[in-house]
Parts: sequence; structure tokens; C-alpha cells
Amino acid sequence: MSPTATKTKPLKMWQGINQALVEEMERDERVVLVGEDVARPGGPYGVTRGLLDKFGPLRVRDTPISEAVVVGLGIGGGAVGLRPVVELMFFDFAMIAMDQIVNQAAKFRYFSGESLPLTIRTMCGAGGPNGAQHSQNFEAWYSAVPGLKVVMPSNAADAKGLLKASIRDDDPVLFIETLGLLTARRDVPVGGDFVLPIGVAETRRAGTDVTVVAIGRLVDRALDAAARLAEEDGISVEVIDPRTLSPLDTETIVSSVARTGRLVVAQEATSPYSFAAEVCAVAVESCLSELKAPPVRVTSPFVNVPTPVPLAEARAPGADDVVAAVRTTMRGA
Amino acid sequence: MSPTATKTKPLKMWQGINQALVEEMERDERVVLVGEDVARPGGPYGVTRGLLDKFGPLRVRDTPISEAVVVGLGIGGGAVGLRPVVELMFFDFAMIAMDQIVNQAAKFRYFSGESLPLTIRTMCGAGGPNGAQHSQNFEAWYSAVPGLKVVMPSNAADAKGLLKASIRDDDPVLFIETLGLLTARRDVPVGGDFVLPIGVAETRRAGTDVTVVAIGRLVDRALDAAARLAEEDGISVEVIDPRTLSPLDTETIVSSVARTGRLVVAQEATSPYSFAAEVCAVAVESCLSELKAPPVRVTSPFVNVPTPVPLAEARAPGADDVVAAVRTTMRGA
Amino acid sequence: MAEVKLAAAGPAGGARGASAGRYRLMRLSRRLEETMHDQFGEGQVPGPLHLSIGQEAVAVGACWGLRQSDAVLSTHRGHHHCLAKGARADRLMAELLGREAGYSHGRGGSMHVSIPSIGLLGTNGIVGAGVPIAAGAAYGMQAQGRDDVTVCFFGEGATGTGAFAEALNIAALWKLPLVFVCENNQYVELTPLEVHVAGEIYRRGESHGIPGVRVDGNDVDAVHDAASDAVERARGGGGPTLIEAVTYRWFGHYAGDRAAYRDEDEVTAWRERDPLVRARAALDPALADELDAEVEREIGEALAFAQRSPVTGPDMLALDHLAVPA
Amino acid sequence: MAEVKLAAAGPAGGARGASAGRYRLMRLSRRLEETMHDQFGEGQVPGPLHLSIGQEAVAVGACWGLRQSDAVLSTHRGHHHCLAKGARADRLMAELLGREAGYSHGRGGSMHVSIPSIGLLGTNGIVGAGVPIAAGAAYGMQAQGRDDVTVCFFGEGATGTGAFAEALNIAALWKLPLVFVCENNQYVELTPLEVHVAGEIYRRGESHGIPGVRVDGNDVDAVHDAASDAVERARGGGGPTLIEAVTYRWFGHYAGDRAAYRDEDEVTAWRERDPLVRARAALDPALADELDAEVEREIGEALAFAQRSPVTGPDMLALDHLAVPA
Ligand SMILES: Cc1ncc(C[n+]2csc(CCOP(=O)(O)OP(=O)(O)O)c2C)c(N)n1
Ligand SMILES: Cc1ncc(C[n+]2csc(CCOP(=O)(O)OP(=O)(O)O)c2C)c(N)n1
Ligand SMILES: [Mg+2]
Ligand SMILES: [Mg+2]
Repeated sequence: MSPTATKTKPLKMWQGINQALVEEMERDERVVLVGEDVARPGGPYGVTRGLLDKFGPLRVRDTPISEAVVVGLGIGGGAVGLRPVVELMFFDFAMIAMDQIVNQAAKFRYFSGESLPLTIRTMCGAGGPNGAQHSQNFEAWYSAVPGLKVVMPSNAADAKGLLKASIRDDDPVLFIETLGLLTARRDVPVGGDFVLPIGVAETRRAGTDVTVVAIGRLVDRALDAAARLAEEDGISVEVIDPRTLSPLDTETIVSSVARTGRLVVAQEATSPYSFAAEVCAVAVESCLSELKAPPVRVTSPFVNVPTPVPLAEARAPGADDVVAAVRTTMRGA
Repeated sequence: MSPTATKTKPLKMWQGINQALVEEMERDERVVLVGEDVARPGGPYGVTRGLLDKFGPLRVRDTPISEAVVVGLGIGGGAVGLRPVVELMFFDFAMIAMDQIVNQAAKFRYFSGESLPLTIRTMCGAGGPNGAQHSQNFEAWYSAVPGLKVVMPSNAADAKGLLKASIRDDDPVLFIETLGLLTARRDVPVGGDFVLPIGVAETRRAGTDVTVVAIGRLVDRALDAAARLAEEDGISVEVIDPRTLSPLDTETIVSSVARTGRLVVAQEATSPYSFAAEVCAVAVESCLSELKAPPVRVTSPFVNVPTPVPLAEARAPGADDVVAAVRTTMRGA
Repeated sequence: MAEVKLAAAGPAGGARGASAGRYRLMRLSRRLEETMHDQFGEGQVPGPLHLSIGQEAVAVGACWGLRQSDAVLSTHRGHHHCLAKGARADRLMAELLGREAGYSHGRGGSMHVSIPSIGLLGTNGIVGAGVPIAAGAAYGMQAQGRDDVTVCFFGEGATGTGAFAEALNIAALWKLPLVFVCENNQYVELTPLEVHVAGEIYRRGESHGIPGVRVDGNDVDAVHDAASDAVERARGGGGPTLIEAVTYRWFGHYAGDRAAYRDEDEVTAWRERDPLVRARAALDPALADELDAEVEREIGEALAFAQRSPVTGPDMLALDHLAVPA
Repeated sequence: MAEVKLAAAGPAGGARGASAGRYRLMRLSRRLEETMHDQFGEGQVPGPLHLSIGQEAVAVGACWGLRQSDAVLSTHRGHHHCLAKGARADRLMAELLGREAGYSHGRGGSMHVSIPSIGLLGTNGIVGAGVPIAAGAAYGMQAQGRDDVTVCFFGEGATGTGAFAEALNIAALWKLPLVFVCENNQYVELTPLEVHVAGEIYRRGESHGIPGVRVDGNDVDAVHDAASDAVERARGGGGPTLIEAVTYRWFGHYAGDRAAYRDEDEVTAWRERDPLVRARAALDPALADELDAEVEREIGEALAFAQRSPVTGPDMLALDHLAVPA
């Protein structure tokens, strides 16, 4: 946390995002925001409200339903002097712009040797009644791409500090917001210039028995689980939130697992070929001899996201699942 | 191998693919082939030569450069009674059709309860002087999608038997060919009806000291490495080729690793969030107590694929890298 | 599973004539949506609800006379398309209410209704994504030597997607039996048409050689005339047509959106052009009353059917992912 | 690194006039490609080589007079665009020959040349992918209040991509300072135009309100006239234009493709319409000879420069992935 940011205020995640956008757009007139429904409507979930009035229609602009072009606006704009923030409304729609993200934006520096300051904001997860094409968590895909950074904050403060960092970053950053967290509150530094470093994990709770690496919506659930496990079982759980998925702060993860000898990875995504797989792999590569129990992945089952919220919530892993996984690791190999 | 297929012939992989297409199109008139340059030119690498003449312009059809529509042709066609094979020339171009593949084809059964017999053929890897946008290996992305099968053969015989199986399969199958293997020869059953099962790994070499799980171009390199290690070090290496990445035959992998206690995973893709991560995760989840050494991933470095072949080959892992990795695992934790 | 009969809603319109049949179907769609809107208000719809109220004439006019073996591609706003292609009101309601008897076991809701057995190849949560699939269905018909056609619905917002343009080009190149129906309801989520569409939609295929026609989308006969010309041409191998049906979305983008971004006068003016009122006026009043009563009964029975069906539980989540589950 | 000067190739054409300058640039492109083609034959080009020979007038005509602060988006077939926008022949050759002094350290080859400092925002391996980026560059200029323009080149094959259509629509909507230049060379990889393009390319933006014009792509003056009208309009806030420049690909899709799929007579007829011959005929013969000689010297020096540069080794593979390497 930068030293000037001393005051904090309890804010919802969307407010943290909104503040980051406002502050960066005030600070640097090269920052623009384009995307579907971002301007007049202020975002389908209200995240970008007020920006159009503050910064005008050239810097805050509603686009047609043209996801490839939305990212193209960011690439071309970034190449001629802007520092664009482009919004892809739902993460699932990023697939339509996949070529622009992976084959174009991520390779810009490799081909040209020059910077592409581009932030791609999007929103993932099964937090609403949106169904199988509006709820997916494919953050692992993008994290496998050289030249692209992937940031996935789990709370309002991180969202603010990391979005500001992403906008200032000279590389393309995919900034993944989580629908299920947009209205979750957390104390957020205000007034100062609060910028967090990309690529640095945060240990959200220190512990000695089991390491839980959690992302997105599972961070708070892991913290709930940790509190319960401390109380009910006397188990000391360390909760790590990587916050950046690429480049991944493997050091923080590895040093924790080396200490605790037990690993649970928790995410909203399904299990195969996911973030959780990468973390398990990193752990066994680096800490085999310290591991006292097999790592456990706490994930959604390998099925589509249903539309009704009760079903979607039944599918998503909860604090209970983290508790059960931690207990499993405590029983050993 | 089905019992009627008794004769074999040494064929290149492209020939195996071509035979599979011819046989299935002869067997079932619902099978069609559409894609860029597949008809008159017979494929940019000649894989589909002769098909237009045999089956005519309604069943073998050149499309415009419209990858989303190419997959859409397969989905719509499959929904009204065809069993389409669609070709996406380079795997990298699948990104342009990503929504059609992941949000549409893979979810067709989930939404409708009915079959979508669709095979999407494409070609991956750094086997030619094609550079960073024509050489990528993102097979892990698609393997993370419920409702989609992913097949990746490593030789002419598997390509033939698995392509025939894919075409007969009632689910969408992404069939990933490997540019670097198209002209590699192997004995291929001919004359009979040679169909291999999807979802079943093949143990290409039995061994007792180390399990090497390899895919695509790394299978033959792993076999070379195994031969050298047997001779030079007296190390007995088991080489497993999963052939299908989703659903992954974890049983074969786990039972091998449980026996050998050592794992190397070898692939052309880069390491983070890849196939190799998934296999390492599966192994440590199931075989922690049997593991005698940390698994090792043999992959390309996390950088873009350069255009010049010598550089691309320098980047790709070779038999030497597999040898070194196996030796590392033999030195233990 | 008790089946509610869609009396006289078939292509021929039954003994009461096509106008009666089309009116009845529009009425069915209207009442189904109103009923679902009420249910939504009571918290009984566990998904988003994109109402097509005001736009019924487009779906009914374009689908009237289609065969079961013809295909239709729909959108996120597709209840009217589903019914017009022969979906059952009861199972559709069950789907919207998250019940086991729904077309997708109540797991998908309105954006994920797909009934290949009647040629309904899906509503869709991805704007524009149905269009390439429509090209595929049309190609499949052509490749099999069938004289069936595919009708592809999409909103004016979808004309911004690349998928739409790719499909236009191949449809023209391959002379596909495909009718593009742009349902221009003036709004694209929370912003007006002007934010999304440059120039004129019905001319989007002109440079490809695709005839384009703009019709009053609130006049079911006008839509039907344009569509049947296009369908006939397509069946005869004459290739695709692009129809722009100009209509209006009476409600917000989804149930719950109060649509404060638009003018009340505008809404009022369009409500006065109610396609149902216009279609009803052409009927014998006694017949119209009879049809309304029938629809009321059908809706009542369909709702009862849906409500009798169990709410879908987590045990159904794993169904229908692969032919043979892994 | 010794720099080869591009004498008289600047916008003004130097003292010798614009016609001389344009001819010289076309000649430079022709000779660079011929030289690279020879090198390819000798196994010295470690990547694919898509020759633009025969199409030089399109690039030179459209880029002539552009500012360095204007942007150009190019394609897989883009050496002529690169040179016309001011790329150095020596570093371009070095790139094609896989040398350290190449624009991308010799790692990218002809499909991956990107020189933002001169406004060349990339050749591209993905057909159509430059078009959305062009829209972005044009938007960036507009948002910054600059009167710069973006010129976007693409082949007729790229008109089949959705990316192209998305960009047309937004360019019209936002009145972007963007000139679309379709370089119609009649072939799309290994198949003719007819497999790919329905109807007429230059009219693709008509329904969006984008003026379209078809010009003789082998006439550098005609291309330049059309382009400068479009550029002027764009600079003045008048929005985009679509230019279709009809030309011909003399060689195969890539070096090594014998192009057996086309007619020798057709090739001969087009070779007789050589844009260089036509441009040269308008010059004083002595001046033309002088220009040829200059180009020959420049090419010789550039090749020597490239060949002096070390072949790129694996130690350079990790360069330029992130601003601060992870
Ligand atoms: C590819 C994609 N982008 C954005 C969205 C979000 N979205 C859902 S509906 C909609 C508006 C569609 O407008 P239109 O095509 O006119 O149909 P209407 O809602 O008016 O029926 C948008 C932008 C989406 N579902 N898919
Ligand atoms: C998205 C995509 N699809 C397919 C290809 C393969 N491909 C490379 S060049 C080319 C033909 C392009 O034709 P055109 O646009 O006319 O350009 P030209 O080669 O004639 O200059 C194709 C299909 C590609 N590179 N990208
Ligand atoms: Mg609309
Ligand atoms: Mg061409």
C-alpha cells in the first residue's frame, strides 16, 4: 500500500473499480474507456456509472456488439498513444475477441519491441441467474499466454489498487472482475494514490497446518472456512490469494506449502486443466518432500453452469467444501 | 484394434487422416468436409487431397475465410442430420471460432438433450516456419470444456483409428493434428475397419523406473529418450500416450505412476496452465505416497514461437530434454 | 407428462383460417409472457426474462407455414420464436420456472431453449451466435438435397457482430436456403439503435447480391408476405433474403429493467400499434373471443402443468454433457 | 548499425517530383522482393515469403503523402506496405533473413513486422486481424484530437472475416479517420476470388453509408488519387472510405507455391499490365534510369547490411515479452 493512502472507507467492489477508473482518468488524459453499455448506461451492473459525465463521450464510449473490435480499439488506440481500458461485459464474450487478445495484443511487444498499455476488463463467474454462456471461469486459458498479464482481485481494495496498477502497466493486462463479488464490501484506501503491485500474492491469513490457495469468490469462503476450522478443529489454516494469475507468485505459494506441508486450492472454475491444476503442479514440483498429504482441489464439478441461482450456488464450491478438503488433508496421505 | 484390420502398411500421418476421411465418407453419406482450401487445393498440406473428386462439391467444400461460420456449418449441419467434419487450418485460428466451439457446440447436448456429431479438425505446433500466430499449442484450453472431447494423436495409426472414432462419435470432438508429424510414418492397419476408442491411453513402452506421459510430437521423442536411457543408464522408462486429452484416461496414468514412483510429462506447449500441469496434479492427488521424486515438466519455454525453423526447433523440447528430466527424477527429491 | 394441445396453431391454421391461426399464436405468446412476467414479479422465475411483447408479429409472421423439418434459430429474446415454431407452452413455461419438465430440465431458462426435434435450434445467450449455426443448418439441408429452409432471427444489435457478416457472405456464395430476419426493436440492451447500427440494416446484404426488404414488424400479414416470398425463393434454390422487421420492445431489456433511458411518449406511440390489436381487428369478433378464451385455457393448463413439475434440483446438473458420460 | 538512406522517398518526392518518388518506391519494393525471392531459392529465408510483386502500386499509391504520425495496418503480404510507410529496406531484409538487425530481431519474418515508431502497426499472420486494430488506431487519433488518419490494407479474402465487418460498422458510426484499402489480387491462398467473395467488395460499406470506390490497382496515380481524396475526407472528420484496388498476384501464394491452379494466359495478361512499367513510362527515361540505379545500389547495400548481421540465435527468444521480464 502506498504511503499516501491512509484513510479507508468501506466500499463495494464495483465502487473500488469505479474509483480506480475515475482516479486514473483524472490523472492521465490518455486513459479512455470503451465497451458495450459502459457510457450512457454506466455498465450493465453500474460499475462505470458517472464516467461519461465526468470525462465526455470521446473518452467514455459505448460500442456496438463487436467484441473483436472492442479489443481492437484498445490495441490500435494503445499503439497510437492512448492507455485504453476496454470492457468485455461477460468473460464468456472474451472468446469472441480471443484472436485479438492472444494473437494480437499479447504479441505486440514481441513483434514490435514497444509497449502496449492496454487493460481489458471483464466479469466472470456464476454470481447471477445468467446460465452456461454468461458464467464461465476460463482464467486459466489466458494465464497460459506469454505476453499477457492476468489479474483477478477478490475484494474491493485489491480491485482498486490492482486496476490502477493495470492501467499504469505497460503490458496488456486482462483484469477479471467477479460478478459474485461486485457488491461485497471491504475497507478501501481513499484519498491517496493507492496502487498495488501486479504479480504479488497476498497472505490473507497466516497459518501453520494447511495452505489454502484461493482465488475470486473462493477467497472469502476460504477465510470463513479457516475461521471455522480454527474454532472447531483447532486447525491453523494459511489463506493465500495470488491476485495475479500470470505471472503467478509461485514463491509465496511454495514457501507456504513448504512450511505447512498441506495444500488445498479453491476456485469457482471446474477442475481439469485449471488454475488449481497449475498450483498443485507447482507445489509438487517444489515441495514433494514436505507434502504430508495429497493436495485437494476444491472446484465446481465438471458440468455447465445452470441458470437458476440456487442451482448455480449448489454447483459452486462453498466454505463447507473448503472445510472438508482441509480436514481431508489433515488425515494425511 | 478391431479384429478385421489385419494388414498394415507404412503410411504418413496425413495419409492415415486421409484414409479415415475417405473410409468414413464412403461408409456414411452424412459425413461431409468443409473448411478453407480443403476441396480444390486438397488442403494446404495436402491432407484432404482426392476427396473433392471422390465425394463431390456438396460434401467437400471450400469455405471463405470465416472461421466462426466454418464451425457454425458443422453445428447447424450436425443439428439437421449431417455428421460434419470441419477443418480449421491452423489451431491458432480456432480462437476466431472459440465462441462457436465452446459456447455453442460443446453445450448443444446440455441445452437440447440431443446429439451433435461434429468433428473439428485442426493442426497445431511449431513444425514449420510459420511463427507465433501459426504454431501454438493451446490444447489445454479446450480440454477444460465440459461437453467437448479432445483427441490428439501422435502417429499415423492413431490418427486414422481415432479420426474414424471421432466422426462416429455422437459428441463434438476437437481433433488436433500436429504439423510436425504429418509426414512421419507408421504402420497403419488398412483394408479393415480400424477404429480406436476415444478416452483410452496407450502405453507405448512398458517400464518400471519412470513414467513419461507425452503427447503430440513429444511421444516419439520420449520413445527415443527411453531407448537411450535403457542403453546408457539402464533406466527402464514407461511411455504413455494419452491420445485423448478430454476425457483423460487418468487410470492408466495413475496406475503407472503408482508403480514407477516417478513422473515426467512432455509436451510441445509451454508449461504454465497446460496439459503437463493437469497430469502433475492428477499424479500428486493420487500417488503422493508413491512418488519418489518431484515430477518434471518437459515443455517449451514460456515465450512465443519464432518463425525460423532452427529457432523454433531450439525452443521445442527434444529427446535430450526428456533424457535429462528422467535422470533428474532418478536422482530423487 | 400431460401434453397441452396447440389446437389450430398448425401451418394450415385449421378450419378457422390462417388469420385466426396467426392471431391465436400471437395471443398465446403474449399471454405466456405476461404470465411469466407476473411469475417473475412473484420471484418464481429463476433466470433472466427477455420479453418479446410487442414483437409477436415478427415471429409468427415469419414462421407461419414453416414445416417441422425447417429450422429456426432464435435469440435471448425468443419465446415467441419458440412458440411459433411449435414449442409447447407448458414445457416452455416449465423451463422458465426452473422445473424438471422444462425443455432443458429447467437448467437453462429462456436463453437456452433448444428443441431440434421440431427444428428449433436454439435461443441463445450469445448475441449473433445463432447466425453461423443457421448457415450450417441451411447448408445441411442443401447438402442433403432437401427443400427445407432455415429462418434465422436476430436483433438489430446483432448486426454489429462479425458472425452475422460472415454468414451473409457464405449464404450468398452458396445460395443457401436461408432467410435472415432482423427483428429491429429499436433498442440494444440499454442503448438505442443509433449507438449500434450505421446506415440501413435491410441493405446489409445488397453488395453480396442478397435481396433486402424492410417491413412493418407489427403487421403479421406484411411479415408473413415478405417471409413467404423469401421462403419460397429459398426452397427453390434461389438463395437467401434479408428481412428487416421494424418493431418495438414494449418492456425493458429484461424483466426488472425499467427502461428509464427512453421516452414515455415513444413507448405509448408504439403500444398503440399493438400487433395483436391489428390482427384481431381483421377477425370476426366472436371468433376472436373464442380464440382468446382458448388461449386463456391453454395458458392456465400450461402454467398448472409447469407448476406441478418439481423444481429442478442439483441432481440434474450432470445430465446431458456427453452421449456416454465419462 | 549503418543506416541506408531512402533518398527522395519521402512524401514530397524530393526535387524530382512525386511521380519519380512513387516509381522509385515501387521499384524498391519490387527489387527487394526479387532479391528476397532469390535468397529464398538459396535457402536463406527461414520463413514464409508472400510476394506482393505486381501489387506495388496499391501500397505506394495509398501511402504516398501520408505522415509518419498516420498509421498503416498491413497483412501477411506486406513488404510493399512496410516500405511505402517508410520502413528501412535493410532492416526489413534482415528480418526476412532471420538476422539480429531485423525489425523483430529476425524472429518474426515477413508476417510479423511491426514498427510503431513510423506508424506501421504490423503485418499480420491472421487474416482480417489488422482491421479491428486499424479501427482502434483511428479511434485513438480521433480521441486525441489529431488530424491523423489510419490506412488499413487487407486482401479480398479478408472480406470474409467477421472482423472486417465489425470494423466497417464502427468506422461509419464513429466517423473514424480510416481508409479501408482492399487489395484485390484475385486469389485467396490456393483458390480464386469466386470461392470467397459474394458480389462486390467496394460496395461492402454502402449500406453503412461508407463511400466505396473501385480503382485500377496497377495504376499508382489512380490509387493515389482515390486514396488522397479519402485521406483528406478522413482528416477533415468526414469519416471512412472503402477503396477496392483491383490488381494481381504475379507469383504463388507463398514462395514455393507454383500456382498450378491458375491459367498461364491470365498470368501473362496481368504481367503485361505491370504497374512499374506504366509508372516508368511517364518519366523522363534518363531520370528513370537514374532511379533504377539508385535503387539497385540501395538494395545491394541493404542486402549486404542484412547479411552482415548475425543470424539470430536462441538467446534472443525470450526478448520483448513483458516490459519488465517476470
Ligand atoms: C456477444 C455478446 N455480446 C454482448 C451480449 C450482451 N447482450 C445481451 S442482449 C444484448 C442486446 C441485443 O440487442 P438486439 O440484438 O437488438 O436484441 P434485443 O435485445 O433487442 O432483442 C446484449 C448486448 C451478449 N449476450 N453477447
Ligand atoms: C484467420 C485466418 N484464416 C486463414 C488463414 C490462412 N491464410 C493465410 S493467407 C490466406 C489468404 C488470404 O487471402 P487475401 O486476403 O486475398 O490476401 P492475399 O494472400 O491474396 O494477399 C489464408 C486463407 C489465416 N492466416 N488467418
Ligand atoms: Mg434490439
Ligand atoms: Mg487475395
